[in-house]
Amino acid sequence: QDLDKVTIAGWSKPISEITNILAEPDKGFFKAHGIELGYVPGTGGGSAITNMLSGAADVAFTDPASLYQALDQGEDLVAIYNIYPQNVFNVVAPVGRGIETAADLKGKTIGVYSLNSGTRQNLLFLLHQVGLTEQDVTIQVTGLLNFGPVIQGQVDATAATDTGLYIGRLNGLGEVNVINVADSLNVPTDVFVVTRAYYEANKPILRRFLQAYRDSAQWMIDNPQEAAKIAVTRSINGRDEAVNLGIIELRNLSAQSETTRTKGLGHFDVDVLQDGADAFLAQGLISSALDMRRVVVTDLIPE
Amino acid sequence: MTDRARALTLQQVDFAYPGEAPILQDASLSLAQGDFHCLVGRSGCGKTTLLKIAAGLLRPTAGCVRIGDTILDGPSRQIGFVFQTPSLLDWRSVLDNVLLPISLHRSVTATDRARAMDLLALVGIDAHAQRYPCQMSGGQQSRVSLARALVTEPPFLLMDEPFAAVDAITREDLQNDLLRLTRAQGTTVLFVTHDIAEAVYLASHVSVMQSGRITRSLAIDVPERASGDSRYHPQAIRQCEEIKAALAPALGTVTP
Amino acid sequence: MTDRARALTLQQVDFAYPGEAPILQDASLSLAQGDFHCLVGRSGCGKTTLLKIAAGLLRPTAGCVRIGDTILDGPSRQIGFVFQTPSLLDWRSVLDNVLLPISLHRSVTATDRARAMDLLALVGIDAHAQRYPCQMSGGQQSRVSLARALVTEPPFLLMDEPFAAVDAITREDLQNDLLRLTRAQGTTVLFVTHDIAEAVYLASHVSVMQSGRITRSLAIDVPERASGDSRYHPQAIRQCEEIKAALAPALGTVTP
Amino acid sequence: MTAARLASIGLFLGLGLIWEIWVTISGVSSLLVPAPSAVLAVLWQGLTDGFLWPHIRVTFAETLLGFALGSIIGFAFGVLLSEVDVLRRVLWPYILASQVVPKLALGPIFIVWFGFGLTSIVIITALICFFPLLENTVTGLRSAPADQRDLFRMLGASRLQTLLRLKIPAGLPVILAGVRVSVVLAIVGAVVGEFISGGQGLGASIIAAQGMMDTTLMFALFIVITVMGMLFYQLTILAERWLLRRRQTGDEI
Amino acid sequence: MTAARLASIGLFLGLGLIWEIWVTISGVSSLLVPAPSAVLAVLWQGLTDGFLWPHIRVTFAETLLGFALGSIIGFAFGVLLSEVDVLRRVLWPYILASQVVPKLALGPIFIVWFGFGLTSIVIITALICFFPLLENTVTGLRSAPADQRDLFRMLGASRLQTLLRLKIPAGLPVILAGVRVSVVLAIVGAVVGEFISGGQGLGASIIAAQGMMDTTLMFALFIVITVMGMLFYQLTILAERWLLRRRQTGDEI
Ligand SMILES: Nc1ncnc2c1ncn2[C@@H]1O[C@H](COP(=O)(O)OP(=O)(O)OP(=O)(O)O)[C@@H](O)[C@H]1O
Ligand SMILES: Nc1ncnc2c1ncn2[C@@H]1O[C@H](COP(=O)(O)OP(=O)(O)OP(=O)(O)O)[C@@H](O)[C@H]1O
Ligand SMILES: Cc1ncc(C[n+]2csc(CCO)c2C)c(N)n1
Ligand SMILES: [Mg+2]
Ligand SMILES: [Mg+2]
Repeated sequence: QDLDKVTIAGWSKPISEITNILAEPDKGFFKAHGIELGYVPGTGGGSAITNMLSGAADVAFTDPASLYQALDQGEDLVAIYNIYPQNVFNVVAPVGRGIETAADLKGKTIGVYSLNSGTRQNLLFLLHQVGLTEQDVTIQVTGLLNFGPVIQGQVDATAATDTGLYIGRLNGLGEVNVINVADSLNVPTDVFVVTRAYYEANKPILRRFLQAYRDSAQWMIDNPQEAAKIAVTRSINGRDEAVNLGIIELRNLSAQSETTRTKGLGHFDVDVLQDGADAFLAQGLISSALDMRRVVVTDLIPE
Repeated sequence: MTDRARALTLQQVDFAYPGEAPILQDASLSLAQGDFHCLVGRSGCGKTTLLKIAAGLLRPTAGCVRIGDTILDGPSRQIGFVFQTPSLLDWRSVLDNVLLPISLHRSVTATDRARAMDLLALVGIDAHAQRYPCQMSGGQQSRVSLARALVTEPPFLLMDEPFAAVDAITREDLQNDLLRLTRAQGTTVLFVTHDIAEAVYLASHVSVMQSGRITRSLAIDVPERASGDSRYHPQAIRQCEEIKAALAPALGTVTP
Repeated sequence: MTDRARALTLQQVDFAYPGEAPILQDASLSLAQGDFHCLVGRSGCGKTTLLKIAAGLLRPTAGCVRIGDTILDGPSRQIGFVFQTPSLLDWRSVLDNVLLPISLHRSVTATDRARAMDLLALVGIDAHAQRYPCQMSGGQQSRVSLARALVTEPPFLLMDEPFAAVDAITREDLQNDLLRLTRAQGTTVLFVTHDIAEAVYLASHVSVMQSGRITRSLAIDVPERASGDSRYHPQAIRQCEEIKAALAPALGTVTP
Repeated sequence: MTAARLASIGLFLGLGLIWEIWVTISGVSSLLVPAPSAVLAVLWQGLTDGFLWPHIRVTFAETLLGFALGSIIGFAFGVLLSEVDVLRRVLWPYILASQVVPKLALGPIFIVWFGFGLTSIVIITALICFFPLLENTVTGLRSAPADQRDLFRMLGASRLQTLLRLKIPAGLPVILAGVRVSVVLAIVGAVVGEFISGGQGLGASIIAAQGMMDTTLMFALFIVITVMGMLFYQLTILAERWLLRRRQTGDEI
Repeated sequence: MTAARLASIGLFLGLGLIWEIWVTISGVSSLLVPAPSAVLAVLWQGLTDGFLWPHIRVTFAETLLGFALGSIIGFAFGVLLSEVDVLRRVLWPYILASQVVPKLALGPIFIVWFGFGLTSIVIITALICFFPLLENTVTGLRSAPADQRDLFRMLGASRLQTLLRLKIPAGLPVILAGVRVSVVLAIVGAVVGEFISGGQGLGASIIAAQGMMDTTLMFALFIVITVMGMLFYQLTILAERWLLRRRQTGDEI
């Protein structure tokens, strides 16, 4: 039987948190649905979309912020699957710096990975929810080792992710306050995005693809131990099985929400995505209003 | 090649570097085929410049150079040149340096190699053929460059003080060898030297240069040329004196 | 400085480049203060090597060099050296090249400058003092390097064919100037030349080198030295012949 | 000269035109490749409304300071390592390490050591640009001919004098080739430094534009950086011409 | 020689020891600076359990291919631009642009043109490493002395022959200095290329390790990259020694 090739443009290198994808040679979830899976690494959600647009991949594994930007630039894209409906971003400040809520961030210096990173975009969501803008804080690029400057006091707080915080804690990050973006505006972390043209032309394949992806996600939820073991060989950063397990469990949590528990893995809350777009518009990060109801298509998500 | 084609003529050549005082003025020379023409003149008078113009390396600001009937407008392979400095390639052995003029135009044969070795033997450094220039003494280097100019047997030879760095005995040998070779091949030679006796011994004509002009030209008529003794022939000594006298009233800047 | 201190002695000097045949063997020379010692020998016999050893530029493999009573173990500022090639710095004007030996040790004064200009006048290129070496003829360059060696008035002078590239007349002038200066300053000179007449005219002693050995040493005793005519003195001509004869039976590799 | 300049401008316009036409007919996404007309429009706007100038200023200053520091280090180490052979043998692994270890990954450590902002970026720039000058200095200092070295020994020149009066002047053309490479790498260094820790400057703006998926602005910034590179390069060429004005060049042939 | 090597190793051990002690007593977070002992342990493990080898192989191949391509381009363009003056005047802005435009930001365009994987990375590597060789080739080809150029003119040498038999050999020391810089930049290029589009290799692993805040592994990778750099550099030194075996060097003095 001939396999249909579907290539995912990832936002990252093949890291342990996407073990469900990387485990394909071992588990064959996609092959079982007649799909030959490809993966091209990226350097962020934006690169996932450009890699897809360039033809190097078919499906982008990307974040809503990048989706908004691409839509704003006039690309005709659709979101077909909600990979991580839970927002995993947060802001971390050592206890005693007087930062406990988002509003406390006013006037503070906050570290982000880089100017095009998820930490920055999601920090902006957070600030927007409490009526602050980029001008009310000082955003400082710190690189991926962002806890160093927090510990050293070079920044007051740092934007991070759940996995980043987890690893930080393993490495002796002291007592910290954590402000979760999810608590104020739970914009999904990542979604599958395709061009509308590809969507129209390849519905059957995409349907099988999403079926397979959901199987893999479900497997990782059900068998985190096994996934952690596979990550040791299949991922580029998974040398430590115990750490893999911690990360995989965090991703499993973020893959599930109220909505997915009722409707099934991959389903959207369109309203939250719309709120996120509106927040971006309000902050001038995009120039035109977006109608996410037109962008989110749910007909391919398996029941 | 006809005799006519092997004549070398400089017609009223002027030369100046841009923005500088003229170095050559109205310099004319005429060499028939087989002539051995010596050029003498005080240091800095323009001999090297004249030779480079005759070779096509420099372009005269006025006048022209002819090879036979054609005007020279660039370096010609018919002309062999021995530079005032040896100009050897450091990264090639002595033998390869001598073979360079051949190897630039065709692949080197065993005959060429043998010929180059013969020339090296002639100039007395065949034992050093596999050495590199930086391992040679000053005089040895200049002899290599001499062999290099001879290896293609060019119909014209321009030589800029080729024997200045060699000892008296080697020099006499080389003079005799050069005369023998150029006569056998009918080579037309323009030869710069500071040694007046050498000029008289070698040349059929000697021209005297002074401050960029050719002020005197003598035909040399010393009898029984081929014998080494002709150097001490009274006529030779007389002509030496004559040339020396012609050189003396230079617009010298040397204060004694 | 005492007379004794200005003596230069080479004692049974051997030299060979690593892994090569010896270049100098058992070469001894002894120059008293004020001696003008000429070294003649066929091209490649080891004259430059000997001079470099005497200067401390090369270290003998056996034997030693003494300045006065002290063994020389490196180049000494007491020694002025005229290299066989002019070795001028392209990026400095002629005048600055001449002043180099001074400017390396103290700041140049107006007096130094005047002295350098005098020397340039002496060698006949004061008009070109502001030019750069690449704008000079071969003979002019070698005269600049001569002026450079003289500018510090060193008690010792080692000169490697300094006049090889200049014409007969300039050469005679320079010979006379050099004699005058070195006598006035009591300079001890070791002078390499291929011109036997030059050696006899200039020297108090002439040594003949053959294949790395000093095979003959003559005291020169031509009367009425200071006059230019002494060149043609019968005694001078006789001594020339003698030296030539001493050179001739060299283990020559030159095939006539 | 004018012909070459004309050709250069013609080529630029020609390439731009071809590109514009290709973008128009192929309908390639502006996220991937923007239209030159759009790029120029953004560039013009950025220059006239003053948005670009502060960034240009910042990057310019970083490049200049980083190059100054880097060229001092490169030249000084080049001299040191070629004069003191033991130092070369001992230090070269560290020098190589400083080159091959990715600055992007070292960024956080720089920040810990030197803090945010100018200092870090200048040091990164220096670190990126010093190496070509070092290597060319080492090679250049070897280029004085043997007879001139003998001359300096005879004249009793000290090591320092031989260096200053002979080896450096003789090696100048080679050293200046290293400077040409270094000055270009200095711009690369400043931009990379801004990737790591800058909040301002052309490099930071590029990353920000990337985050906004504003490829058009990104290309406009590329043009600005290239023009800045041309400016710096041209300055070194002028300096070189002045320094080597007395040398013979191979240009006649 | 052995003394220098000993000193080098001694310095390495000494620095390591000081660092180890500092880490221990200052109690600095391993998030920032790992202990050398831990780094060596990870390195040893990575080498023995085979985890590092595939990455080393990938980066090695990319470096080698990228350097091969880059040095061909650098040398060829160096020759071309110094022989054809008009080309230099017309092309230099583009060459400068190729250097100063950050490769990191150009990622997507490379992917559009060259697809994913080896090709893209090799081309990025070539693009990063060709420039020093180009500049040094241009300078090196000028270094043949005027009298030798006159000689070749007299001998009726064609332009190509003058190039091959005179200018290139005469400029070889300078050209090889460019090669030394280029080979080091080739490693930088391969690592940067992997940052952009690699799923494997030492550069990709560094990014991954950084994402895991695994500074210990990151430093172990730095050591691997440095050793690889030393290997490549040492090979060029050996090649250089062989190519220049007949030249006088300034080493006697
Ligand atoms: N670096 C070297 N390595 C090996 N042999 C050398 C080296 N330099 C010179 N020689 C050899 O040593 C011998 C003596 O050389 P030297 O330069 O002393 O001769 P010279 O008497 O000055 O000759 P000339 O009159 O031609 O200048 C020559 O045969 C030469 O080939
Ligand atoms: N590149 C140059 N620029 C300006 N003047 C020059 C240049 N080259 C040579 N000259 C001058 O031209 C004149 C003639 O030089 P040329 O080399 O022809 O002399 P020459 O007769 O060969 O002298 P020598 O016997 O010393 O070799 C000299 O006065 C010299 O200073
Ligand atoms: C789990 C997870 N973690 C991080 C990112 C990265 N990311 C999130 S938003 C953003 C901004 C893109 O412009 C980037 C780079 C992701 N996609 N998914
Ligand atoms: Mg001349
Ligand atoms: Mg000699």
